[in-house]
Amino acid sequence: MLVTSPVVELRAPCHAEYVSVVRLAVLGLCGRAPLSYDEVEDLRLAVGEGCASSVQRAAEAGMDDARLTLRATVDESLIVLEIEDDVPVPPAPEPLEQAVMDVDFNDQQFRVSLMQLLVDEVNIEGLPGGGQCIRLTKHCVASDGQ
Amino acid sequence: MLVTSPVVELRAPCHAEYVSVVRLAVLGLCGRAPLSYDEVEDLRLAVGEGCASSVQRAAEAGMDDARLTLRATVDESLIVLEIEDDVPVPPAPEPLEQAVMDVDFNDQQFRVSLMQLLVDEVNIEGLPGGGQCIRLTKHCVASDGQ
Amino acid sequence: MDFSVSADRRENGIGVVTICGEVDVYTSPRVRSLMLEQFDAGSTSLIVDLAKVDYLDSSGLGILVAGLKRAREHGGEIYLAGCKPRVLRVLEVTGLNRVFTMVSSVDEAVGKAGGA
Amino acid sequence: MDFSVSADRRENGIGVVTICGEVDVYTSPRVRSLMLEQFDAGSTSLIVDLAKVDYLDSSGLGILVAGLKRAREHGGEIYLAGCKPRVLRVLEVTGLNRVFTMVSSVDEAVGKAGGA
Ligand SMILES: Nc1ncnc2c1ncn2[C@@H]1O[C@H](COP(=O)(O)OP(=O)(O)O)[C@@H](O)[C@H]1O
Ligand SMILES: Nc1ncnc2c1ncn2[C@@H]1O[C@H](COP(=O)(O)OP(=O)(O)O)[C@@H](O)[C@H]1O
Repeated sequence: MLVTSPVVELRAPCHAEYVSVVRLAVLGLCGRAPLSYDEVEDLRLAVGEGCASSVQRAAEAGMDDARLTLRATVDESLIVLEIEDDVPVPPAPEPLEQAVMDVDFNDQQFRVSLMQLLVDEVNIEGLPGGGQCIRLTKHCVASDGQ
Repeated sequence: MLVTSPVVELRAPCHAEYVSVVRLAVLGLCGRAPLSYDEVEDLRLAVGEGCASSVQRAAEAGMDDARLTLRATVDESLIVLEIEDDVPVPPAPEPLEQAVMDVDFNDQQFRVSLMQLLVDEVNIEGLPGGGQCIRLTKHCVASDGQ
Repeated sequence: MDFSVSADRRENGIGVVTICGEVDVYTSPRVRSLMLEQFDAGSTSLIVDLAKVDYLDSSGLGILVAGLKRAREHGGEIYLAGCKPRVLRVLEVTGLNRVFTMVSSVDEAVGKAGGA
Repeated sequence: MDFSVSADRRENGIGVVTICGEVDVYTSPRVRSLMLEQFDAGSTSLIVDLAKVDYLDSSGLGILVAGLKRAREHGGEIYLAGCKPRVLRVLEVTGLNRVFTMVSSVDEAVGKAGGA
């Protein structure tokens, strides 16, 4: 989908405490893009959800040494943010032990829905060597929603 | 000097506009270390100087595709921040065309002095493949200055 | 960058949990502990003071919703006080602003709660 | 994150350069341009309003010092107005707080400069 090479890459341990570092980097990266304050904050929230999703999968897999990578391509008209981890994706979605609530807010699907509400496109794919990549796309031209 | 492996790594184009992204990441990284507000800000400034030094060398070398890497190891007692670039280091310091001022504030040596005033240790070494690495070390224990 | 949560109880037994900073996957467990502590201490309703919260992610939402569920099971309520625009945004986008009782301040919530 | 510089001139011909945001290797060229514009427009002295600057690196220092040199060559002065603690810190650490004329506000500088 993209031909441009990623301009900024941030690698960190796939632990909850590093998610705020990733979010701050997004703030720095998008701060100069032609986006409103709210659009930048939406991106920051979407990236936070993507990272939280990786962190949760790493914790569930008991993977202490998992790594998280943010890859960002930011230009005048398009922002692509990829959140990648190396946590093996379980073969089938695990049954939720709790079906009491309408929505489980720690459910990965809920995070995905939230990301979809915040950016223009969300793509999730498994990586050949295990792990997962969430790609968030945001178009910068105002009122160009899709 | 260090045995721990770098925990966070940020790669960006070696251009002036990305220095603020690196500084924000440092804020995120050091925000939870046992440091005062002023100590964190000093580190942020020191890293900014290190990056500016790389950016200036890349600009002087006309290297548009140069890359900048921040590597950070942060623990309870020690913060090590490495700023690395791939800009070939000129064999000998180039003569400054302007010797009118006592200090040239764009002079790399001035940036180094400033970094030395802001952190506990500054090490600069040329890399085998060309490029340069500035290593900034800050001890977290209060009044343990050296 | 600094995050803190504190809790105290009002005369009528309602618990007040005050949060400062960003509520995310790292910090939300601390919010959860304090909410549970307040329930365990006998509060059926809680006021969560979000006036100093700029960021709330789905981890935080999950904990608030879990709290709401627990409160309502015991005839109580969760009041979200003083939400800033960004926090309101997350609540609106998820429709949760219609699920919680939104109030402008802790005092308004105390008034509404009466002898909760 | 937003950076801006603007300039205007007071009655007595002194130029005022107002900066908001972080002055670093990326933004400092814009400060330099506006300072030069003011000199070219005939100001011999400049007031640099730093009240909304949180960050100033050696690139910014270099431009201020270059401006000071140019101002003094023509019998003028550079006033640094309203420096916040972090900016003061950089000036102190480099000893430049003793080289510039430090004032608390633009108005104080205007008063000091008189008919500059
Ligand atoms: N993150 C969450 N998202 C949605 N529901 C949750 C979450 N955490 C807990 N719950 C649900 O909310 C209810 C209250 O949870 P909890 O506060 O742990 O109290 P308890 O374990 O005493 O019932 C439980 O039924 C639980 O299943
Ligand atoms: N970053 C800098 N650090 C130190 N001195 C500088 C810097 N930039 C310019 N100078 C010096 O300050 C003086 C004024 O520079 P400038 O404002 O470019 O005016 P001009 O070129 O008209 O003399 C010059 O002598 C120049 O060598």
